[in-house]
Amino acid sequence: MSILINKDTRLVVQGITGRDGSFHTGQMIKYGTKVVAGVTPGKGGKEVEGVPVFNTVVEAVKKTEANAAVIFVPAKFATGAVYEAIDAGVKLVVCVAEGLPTIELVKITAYLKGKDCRLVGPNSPGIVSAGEAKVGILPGNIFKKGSVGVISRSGTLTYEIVDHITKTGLGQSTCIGIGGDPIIGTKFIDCLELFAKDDDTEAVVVVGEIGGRDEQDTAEYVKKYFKKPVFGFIAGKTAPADKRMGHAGAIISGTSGTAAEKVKVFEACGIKVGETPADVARFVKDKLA
Amino acid sequence: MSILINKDTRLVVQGITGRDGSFHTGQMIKYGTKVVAGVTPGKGGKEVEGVPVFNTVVEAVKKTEANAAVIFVPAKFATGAVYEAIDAGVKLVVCVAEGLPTIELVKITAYLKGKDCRLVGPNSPGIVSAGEAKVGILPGNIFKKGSVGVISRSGTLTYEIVDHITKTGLGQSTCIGIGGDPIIGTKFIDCLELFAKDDDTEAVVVVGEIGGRDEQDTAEYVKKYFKKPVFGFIAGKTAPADKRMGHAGAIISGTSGTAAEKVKVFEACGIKVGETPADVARFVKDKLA
Amino acid sequence: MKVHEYQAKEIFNKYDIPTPKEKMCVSIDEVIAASTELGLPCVIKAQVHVGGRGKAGGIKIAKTEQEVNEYAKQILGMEIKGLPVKKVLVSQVISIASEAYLGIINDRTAKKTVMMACKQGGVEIEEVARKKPEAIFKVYADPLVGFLPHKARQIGLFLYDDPKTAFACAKIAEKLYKMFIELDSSLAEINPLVVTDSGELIALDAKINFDDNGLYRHPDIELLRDRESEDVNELRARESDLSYVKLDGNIGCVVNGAGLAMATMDLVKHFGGEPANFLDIGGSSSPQKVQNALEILLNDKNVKVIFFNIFGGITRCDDVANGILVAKKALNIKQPIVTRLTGTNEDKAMDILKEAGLIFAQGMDDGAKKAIELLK
Amino acid sequence: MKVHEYQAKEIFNKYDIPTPKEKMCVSIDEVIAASTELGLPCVIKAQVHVGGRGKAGGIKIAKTEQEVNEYAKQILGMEIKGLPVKKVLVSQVISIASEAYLGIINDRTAKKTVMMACKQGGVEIEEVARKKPEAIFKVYADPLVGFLPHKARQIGLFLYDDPKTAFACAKIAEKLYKMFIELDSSLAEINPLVVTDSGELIALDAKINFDDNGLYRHPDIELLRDRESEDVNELRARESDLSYVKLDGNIGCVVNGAGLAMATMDLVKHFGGEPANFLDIGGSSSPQKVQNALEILLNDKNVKVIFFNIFGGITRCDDVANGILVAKKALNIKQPIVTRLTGTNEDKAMDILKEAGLIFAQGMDDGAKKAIELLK
Repeated sequence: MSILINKDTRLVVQGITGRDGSFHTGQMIKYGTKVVAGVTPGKGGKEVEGVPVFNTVVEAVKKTEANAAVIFVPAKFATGAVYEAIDAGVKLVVCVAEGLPTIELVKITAYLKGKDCRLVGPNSPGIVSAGEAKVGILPGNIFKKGSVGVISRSGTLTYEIVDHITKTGLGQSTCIGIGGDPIIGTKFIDCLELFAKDDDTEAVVVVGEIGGRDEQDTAEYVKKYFKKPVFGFIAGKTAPADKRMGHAGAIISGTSGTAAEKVKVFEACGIKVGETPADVARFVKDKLA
Repeated sequence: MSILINKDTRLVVQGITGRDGSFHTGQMIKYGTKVVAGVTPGKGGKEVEGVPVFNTVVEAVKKTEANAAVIFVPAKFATGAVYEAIDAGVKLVVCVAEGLPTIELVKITAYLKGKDCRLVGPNSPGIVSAGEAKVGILPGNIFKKGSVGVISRSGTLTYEIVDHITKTGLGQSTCIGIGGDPIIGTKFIDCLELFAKDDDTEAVVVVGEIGGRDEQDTAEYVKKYFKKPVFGFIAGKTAPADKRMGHAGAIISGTSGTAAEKVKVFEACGIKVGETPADVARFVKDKLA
Repeated sequence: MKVHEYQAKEIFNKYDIPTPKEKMCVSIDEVIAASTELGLPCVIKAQVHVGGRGKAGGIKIAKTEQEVNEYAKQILGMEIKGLPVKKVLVSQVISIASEAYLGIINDRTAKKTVMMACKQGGVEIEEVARKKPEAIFKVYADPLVGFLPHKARQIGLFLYDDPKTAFACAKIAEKLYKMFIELDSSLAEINPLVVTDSGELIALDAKINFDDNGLYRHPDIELLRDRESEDVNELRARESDLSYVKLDGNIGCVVNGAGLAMATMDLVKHFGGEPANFLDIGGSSSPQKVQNALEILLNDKNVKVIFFNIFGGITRCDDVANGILVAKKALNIKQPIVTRLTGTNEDKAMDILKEAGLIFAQGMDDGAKKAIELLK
Repeated sequence: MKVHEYQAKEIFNKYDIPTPKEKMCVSIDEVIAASTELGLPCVIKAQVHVGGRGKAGGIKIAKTEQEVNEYAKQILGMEIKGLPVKKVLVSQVISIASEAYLGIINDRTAKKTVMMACKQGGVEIEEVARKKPEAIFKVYADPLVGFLPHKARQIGLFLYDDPKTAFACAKIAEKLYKMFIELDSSLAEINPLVVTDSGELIALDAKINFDDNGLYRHPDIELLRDRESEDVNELRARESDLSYVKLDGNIGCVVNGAGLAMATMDLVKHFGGEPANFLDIGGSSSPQKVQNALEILLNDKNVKVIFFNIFGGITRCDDVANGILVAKKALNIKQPIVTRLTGTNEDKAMDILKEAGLIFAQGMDDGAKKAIELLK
């Protein structure tokens, strides 16, 4: 088992004819993902990596029964692409595209209310259910099928931690890059709710960073409701206040959102925090060994 | 029994200090309605007809446990008043105010989705549950407690028909003026669904008019689902095409929405239509006698 | 509220929706000047607030200067369904490769704004909706997010196979929606939307109606109202906060409430009479309002009998009675007046009217019958 | 993106939110002229993009001409937290009856826009939120309908007992929301919102930050950027599509990805070193980008060692390697370079770099340790 995506996921790639879209379509297929359709308005009828391209997501879904979408389009069109995917009726939308204005996420959140559709991202590196499927840009080769769930606000830092986990000999059930923006579709807690029900997941690693208070909320949730062991990592201990550290969401305002506070709350809620990525992998290994 | 309102309805009057608001507050109290609060921003602390006035509906609801609101405010403020009532958590909002732009009703409809709140109107003369409570401007004296439900897009035409029913010796369970605007919160079918479950209602009179196709939809609903006898009246047989007959919704566009077509569909679905208001009352009397 | 085609096109242009090169003209000289500027052949189109102007001879294509002169004279000054043509639109002739329909309304049943497209242009969309509904492609907007680009693209791809034309159409659809919402429109229509021989999309005809309830937010739109082309009595009624529609009969009806006013007309007809009008004096009527109503009513020389049908609720019967008394004197009304006044303060009303020489009715059936009887 | 107080107030004024009479000045002469125009006493406020300017002596009230001269000289040219003050705002002195706080942000947790009000003005709202959350009244907007009038009235009535003042405040709250949404703001704040002795509401200080992701829709806002008052390296980084923040250490870090870049800084610190910067070269990095990154990095004279930490995914290690080679030569880099390159095309990268005289690391721990070691 795994969460969010698996062997049966039928993926439509929005922006498939773009540079990133076509490259990663190839990578995803290589990993074993069922990429059933691509969409680029005006390019309907073409093929990319053997995948048929449609003009609209509605048409792609109708013709191929796609049930998930991944978005590789320029920022300016990404909001529209999210709505197009939602309206076409897919159950999962992974927005790899970044640069969406925050207020658009407020609207998208309201729009999703009551609909049977989950958004991951924006600014998400994607999802990998090890050995099953990958959606997005995470490098497939670092993953190994196993029992550790990984949830992260970051991209390459996730690779680093996943790589360490794999090198300990353990593997991953599903790894989700939830994205580094202030407002995102799927948060840590949403993923934990799914991992709670996934029998293949024995432990979860939460990779947080400065900014906001999602890590604090997550820690309290873990303490109250989550039965499996959770380990944490928080990036940005040396980050100065009031400066945006790359990610739009990674900014310490006033006294809230510091790494120190997040680490404190994690520890207080029973989530062991690694000082280094290697530490985290070691903690998991020790626990599950 | 009755539908929508009864002896336990706790009403807040929005715009209570206005000319219409204060007059009808008196009339509603006289009929036996529990008017527990009034709202006019800036007039908090005053009293109207012995009813305490608050600055906001939220405060009124908190202090008086009002569960229904009626709106008597100028058109320009009526949309805002509807949202204020919804946000305050009342279960029923009767908008007597008229002149709301149609697009605002599109928005209000979307806003109400998923909320436990019903809007009646705008441009509704109100609701009377005979012998229990009246909300709005319908004259109380023409009603008599009984078993006939009345639903109408009109105001005074409803009085006329109610009066005829009363004069036959029958009475009414609940009478709802749903309002004459193109888009309204509660339609004929919504009321029929409630009447279906109301044991005290033995027959229903549907008073329609030209414009739109609500009467047609209603007739088909009655044929399929509604078990109690239904009688109809359609105003506007002599109305010319493409002219708005008072009500914003009463306009025949092209060939649809004519009285002739509505009467035809009513009859085809087993709803006997009166040529005159007196006819309708007579039909009901004959059936229930 | 309706505006003329030339006004609609000015609004469309503000929203960057392309229309043909055109000039609105009010005289033959102006038409000649416009045709010279735009080149021959040109189209001359009557600007009136009724449909069917083509059938009525209000649209002509002039190929020569002589024809321009001739048709301008013909159309300027003609009457279409009783409305005099005071303005014409002179337009370049577009070479048309294909015609389609694009329109937008607030759907009463779905309670949503809906865009409608049809591959046939120049059609009566309601007619198509009734006879061949599958020919209309409908896309609903969501008020939270508006009319999304992908929905506009769906519209475009429905109408046109060529993606370039389809996406140009999508842009127009988005603009049409923006205009519709921002201006509190009740109908915005491009009919036909044409592809020219050179592959461009253009709104050959444009129509926009406005939601009367939204006009208070658009004083600039209110200014577009062509008072000259409206029925003078309907105009006066609106200014007096009354609602009046003229019909062809001879029994003038004065009623409170739109539904009851319609039912009263129907009842007159039912018993064999002919109603002269729809007239709703509304909710809280003052004596002055009653007087205004009678003045408007009596501008119609066909009115031989007046029938008051009032069911008092907010409307007080004594107010109406006072209005009748004053008006009867002030306007020197000779026509017989049948009154049916019931509800709030009906006793007071009877006291006021008992010496006034009116005919009293018991109920509206009785009133209608008495009014008809008086004509015999 | 941040703008100065004087710019924020110009924007507030466009939205009809009242602010004091003020003049932005860049010289002592301008300050003197402004103080003459506005009258004495007047307030002179430094315009810099950092908080705490009051404590740093950047805000003074001048009561005499002499003081105007003196304070203008003092403030213009001073440095606050390393940023030179090149502009001051000269403002009339307002007689204050009461102070409050009004602000608006997008709430990350609720995923909604939220208006916050507090009866104390001039406070640090995050501080209040932490210590006394019940003192903050929050009202959430719904994106479908915006910030509704009744919610604005609730805000007003929370802050003020007098309905007149409360509803005037409600109007300001509605305007603040409109501004926030229309301009893709990430924070709009009136702190303090004051009631003057004459009972008027006025935004004594105004702040507005903008969502960087929304700036593409607001070219006019982008023009407000005060390039002079920004760190030149951060500015250059942004122009090269890099993300750079200067720190106080001596180990320059070049990393792909924001999270990994932070983790790299943290790791350097963890093993006893001091990171010189945050530097994210982003996803698909070209050799040119690497060269730009190194140029920016080396403008910081504190940098004694350079640590490349690259986990290739989209980023290709050979691209990075090529960038290092070219830059090392072009910029004549003397500092030792520790490289940890793993992932996509790492073998190719090693081939490219094997002769380049770099120090290679196995994993980031090893890299950080080696970088620190080199400083000893």
